[in-house]
Amino acid sequence: MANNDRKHIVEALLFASDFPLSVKKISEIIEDITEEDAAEIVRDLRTEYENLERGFILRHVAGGYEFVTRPEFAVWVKKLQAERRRSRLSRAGLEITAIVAYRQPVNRADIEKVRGVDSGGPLRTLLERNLIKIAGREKAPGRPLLYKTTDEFLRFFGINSLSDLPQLEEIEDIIQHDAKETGMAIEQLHVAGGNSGAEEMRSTD
Amino acid sequence: MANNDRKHIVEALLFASDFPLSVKKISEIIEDITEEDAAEIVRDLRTEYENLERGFILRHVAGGYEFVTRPEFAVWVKKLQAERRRSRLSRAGLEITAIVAYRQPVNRADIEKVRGVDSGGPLRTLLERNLIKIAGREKAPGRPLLYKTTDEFLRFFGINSLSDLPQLEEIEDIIQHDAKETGMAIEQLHVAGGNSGAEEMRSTD
Amino acid sequence: MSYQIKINVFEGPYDLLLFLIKKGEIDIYDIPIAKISKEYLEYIAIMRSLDLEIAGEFIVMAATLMRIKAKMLLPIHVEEEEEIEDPRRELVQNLLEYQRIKNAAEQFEGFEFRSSMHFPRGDTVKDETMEAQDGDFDIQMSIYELVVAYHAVLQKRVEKTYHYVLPDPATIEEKMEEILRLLDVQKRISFHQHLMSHGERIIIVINFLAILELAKRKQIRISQSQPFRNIWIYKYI
Repeated sequence: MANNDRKHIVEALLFASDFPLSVKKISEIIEDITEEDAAEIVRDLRTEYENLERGFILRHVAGGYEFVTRPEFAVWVKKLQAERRRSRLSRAGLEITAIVAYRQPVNRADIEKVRGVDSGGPLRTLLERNLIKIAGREKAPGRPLLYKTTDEFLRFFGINSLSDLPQLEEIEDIIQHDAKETGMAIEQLHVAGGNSGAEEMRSTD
Repeated sequence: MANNDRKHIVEALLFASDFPLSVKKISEIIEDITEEDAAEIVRDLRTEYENLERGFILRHVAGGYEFVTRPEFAVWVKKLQAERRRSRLSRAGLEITAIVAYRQPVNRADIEKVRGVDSGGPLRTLLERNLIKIAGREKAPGRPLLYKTTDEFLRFFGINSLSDLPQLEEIEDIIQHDAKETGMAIEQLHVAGGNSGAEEMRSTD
Repeated sequence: MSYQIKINVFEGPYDLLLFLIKKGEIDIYDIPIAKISKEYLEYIAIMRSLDLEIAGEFIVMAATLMRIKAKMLLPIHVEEEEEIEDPRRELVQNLLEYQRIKNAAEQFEGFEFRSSMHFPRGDTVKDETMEAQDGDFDIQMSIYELVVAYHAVLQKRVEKTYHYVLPDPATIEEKMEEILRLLDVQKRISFHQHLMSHGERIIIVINFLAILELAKRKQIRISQSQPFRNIWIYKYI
């Protein structure tokens, strides 16, 4: 293995790893390099990235090495990540959105009755994100506020109208299917030895 | 902002993002560059990484760009990520994905008509893996749900856009396609059933 | 000594038929139905003798083949100008369509393999659940996730009832009022979702009785577009 190849394999490993990679781990994965080799390669890479002034550097942390973006660029990276975070709903948020979507207009007590837990916090977040809105008060004791979904809700989930929401029973068939494959469901078959006739047949060793 | 800085900010963003970044998105995050600037920078970076032969390259996929490891190094990266290897799609999954990709938007009944079998199980797997999505209803009696492919579908198969899919007609004439593998199935069944005459037979390894 | 033999799984009747066609080097546009039917049935018989599970669609196809065979045996009275349709026509079209998709699926498998050689940056997928949610690039979540969340939350309620044995104090009158109140603010109520999704059996019973009573008093209208479809409750106008 050429030196340059080794270096680039180490680079690929560092890039794809979920955690800071130790030189020990690197030498375990690439069989023909020692821990010392790995240490040298990583040191070289580190200096190289430092001098190249690219978008990211190799950082020595927690007994290992990992690629991180350059601190100077943090302001842009944060912008990217903030947007990304906004793009997901929490479990609670998703549950409440589902209850409002399917039972609207619905009051907070009913949402909490279905979920079995206090839902004030996530409800506020959903209002702030404009996925649900207040749609008047219920004509009932205490006149509780009623919640409905918004147009932003439709956009967020990529549908045109509330009538496009799948009915539970419509997709229950899919939800309850175990992901088992259809067709003739036999992959392997044990055949007792003795019946031959096959010209090219190797027994298991 | 110096040109080199811009390039390295883009590089940092591409590195930090966990989904393919479009040039539009890049130009939104870095305020003083246009989409055209972003496109040019990304093109340059791509050529650069291709030529540098580093551990990773910039891939054009799902309408955006993302850093991924070089395929030559997959064998080592796989060793590193042994525990989180993604599972391959089943044949049923691949068939349904293909039907949705070419016929979208398409309803479940039509998918099952093409395949000739119930497809609830693999459909569920594809929805869960976010390779296909529910996208409204058909304006037809019963208003069945319609399915479409997602951006994740493009990324999973390494395709940039749906227009890059091969034409269905192009592959029509492979009808005399190799029956070798399937052929074995029947031969082996005959053996299993007591008959013989299989010309070629594999034992499991 | 024992042999372990790998058997390929046929995805469905079309898959099996295409295999038989290829194996017999048959012209797909002129399928000898008698021959193919015989082989198809033999195959099913073998599967059966091996106690393999046979999906219903395979049996339906066997019947279709028999029907086509019978039609082809019938003497044909050719009327003037009348175009006679080949009884195999639809089957052949379906087979060709399936073959097209099968070929495409094989290509997709190639794409998948090639793409799986590329690994994205680490630390992006911490666990399974994250991975499943990873695709929404356009700040969008899937509607499937929403329905599944709703389904799960209702399931949880059903499970809970095994722990609490509190009879609900609700009366039929209260439930009747509740239904009418809901109909003040919305056009219709889904029978399954609003009324039958309460975990406690007693509540379901009370709800059901309340609906019957309201219907009797002509305060609500109940409608269902098709058997087994959702039942909707409307205000009686």
